[in-house]
Amino acid sequence: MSAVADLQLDLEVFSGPFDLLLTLVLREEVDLLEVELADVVLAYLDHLEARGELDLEAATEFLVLIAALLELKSRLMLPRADDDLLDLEPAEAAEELLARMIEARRYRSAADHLRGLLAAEEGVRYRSAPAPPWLRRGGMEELPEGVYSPDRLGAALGGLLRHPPRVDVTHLGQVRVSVAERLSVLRSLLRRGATTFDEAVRGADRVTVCITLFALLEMYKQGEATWEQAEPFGEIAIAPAATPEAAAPAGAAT
Amino acid sequence: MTELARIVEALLFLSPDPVATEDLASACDVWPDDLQPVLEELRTEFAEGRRGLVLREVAGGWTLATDPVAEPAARRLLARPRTPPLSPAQAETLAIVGYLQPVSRPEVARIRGVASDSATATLLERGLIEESGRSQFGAVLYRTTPLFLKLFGLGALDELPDPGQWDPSPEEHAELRDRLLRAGEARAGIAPATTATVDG
Amino acid sequence: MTELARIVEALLFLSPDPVATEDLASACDVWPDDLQPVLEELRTEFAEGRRGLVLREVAGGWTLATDPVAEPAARRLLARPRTPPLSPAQAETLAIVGYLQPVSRPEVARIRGVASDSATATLLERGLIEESGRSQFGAVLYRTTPLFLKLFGLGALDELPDPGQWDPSPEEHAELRDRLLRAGEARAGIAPATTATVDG
Repeated sequence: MSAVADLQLDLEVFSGPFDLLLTLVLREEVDLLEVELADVVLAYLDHLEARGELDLEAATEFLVLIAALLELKSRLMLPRADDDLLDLEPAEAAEELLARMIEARRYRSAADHLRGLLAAEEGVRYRSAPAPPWLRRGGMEELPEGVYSPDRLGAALGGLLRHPPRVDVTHLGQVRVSVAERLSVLRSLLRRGATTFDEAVRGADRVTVCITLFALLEMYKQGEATWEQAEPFGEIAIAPAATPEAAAPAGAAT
Repeated sequence: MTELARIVEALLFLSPDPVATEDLASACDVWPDDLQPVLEELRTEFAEGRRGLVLREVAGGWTLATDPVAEPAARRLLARPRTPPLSPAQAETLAIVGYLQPVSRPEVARIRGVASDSATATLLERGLIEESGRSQFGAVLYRTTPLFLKLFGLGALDELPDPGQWDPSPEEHAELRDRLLRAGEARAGIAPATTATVDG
Repeated sequence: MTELARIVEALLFLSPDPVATEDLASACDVWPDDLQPVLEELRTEFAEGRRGLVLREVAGGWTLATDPVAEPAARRLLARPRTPPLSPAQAETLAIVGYLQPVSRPEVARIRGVASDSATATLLERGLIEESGRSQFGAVLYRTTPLFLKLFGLGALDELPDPGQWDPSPEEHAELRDRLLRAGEARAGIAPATTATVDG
């Protein structure tokens, strides 16, 4: 946690180092739904600019962590936190969204019902008065001895001695890919001529897609490649910046 | 009035909280079954509209409460205000805690789609919900209190109606799904389904 | 019962102190003279020996009180300090006071990671803990009471169970207080060098 640990955030719901935010989110002490992850990314870009150099290892780490947070947040926004919602078909996505809408609506209606109950109790008052003096005297002698177990106190104390577990993010996605790796994939593709982003990430998981995009940014910055996208969400065409050699016909036929 | 009925009336007057039948019985040194006719007698005596007081069964016990007929006068006599109404956010949070307890704050936020911290804080302060341990991740869990049942006139939590009754009808459900599917397909249509041609 | 009598009954039920005739009248929005027949009606209704409650005219005005017939039962029901199950917050707070006494409120909060005012208030109210002077910094200190020992069946404080069997890291040998404070701070996410503010 070198460069990433240096990243200081000043967000609406949190200010402090990025890795602490991660810790608090995993412990449910900061509500991820309230964290603007886009702001975290912007802060990271500022941070990079200030450092003036790209540490590929740190960049990979940040991408993995932010991708994990994004995934976690998207899961939180869908009904069942444990389900694998990564590759939802539109029909499934619609079902999930529908379930979520129905759930929210259910409790909004239940809330109306509760407010109705409370309104119906309007004018019902209960007595609240101290006990009369004759009732307040005595008592101690009639108390049952040992109604509570001292073990309860020992167990409570044991719980209070517990340190939080070290935060384990492996279940959110292991670092299986690095920016360096994706750079070499892009370079080898480009040696055969122009290509597309889809080609570069065919069959890849979400984290790999993120990191490939980052690698591409880096190549563009270094002048190794140019890229173009004709329309939003459209195909990203990638071309080698230098004069391309004639495309070798030996490539795989798609 | 029988002596037992007189004693029970006095106990209900003195007790700050609703008293369960068993507790009344053991205080009176009788079997709970012996108390049934007495409770019936008092229920008739304090039936709605008869007196200034009403016998109510709330929060798992018996208690005396005032009839709303006295509310304007009570407001003039006592400085103490009645429970203020709930805001929509508070009511939604309370409904989720009521039905799903024990439930954590992030879970409430997930269902409501917005953070519910100030609503939760208000409900805690008003004593309608309370902490109930921690989730496996260490988030505080909440549950409703006996005061919630008392103020909402509920005998027990299972008197809350089945929330499924507010779900959409099958027709509404189908229509909603269609609308969502159309939106989903429109979105999916943007993603390249086929291999795109590469322009040179 | 007339509506006015019902209202007056409810007012006398709600009011912890005797209410003067004039105050009853103005709360009911009638002249004091109009109240006389109503008070007579109620005096007959709540005459001694008739019900569990008795209407009394005392120096300050009118008040409802319980009939002595109910005293033994009321003592059985209410005259003992209540011993409902301890909530997790109460058990934690009581464990901290039990093992570390005297201990200050800020220390309890640091160990538990949350302000523990309502748990502390309940334990004070039930007589399980009491104030025990002030720390050198002026914070209120708490200790357990003889009632605490009795309710936990302990002869003396040194009979509290050794927390070793519940200790997650028994190999540590620092003082219990220091270990609790460090664990509390670690759970609160307070790393020594960083300053993080979490807006809950």
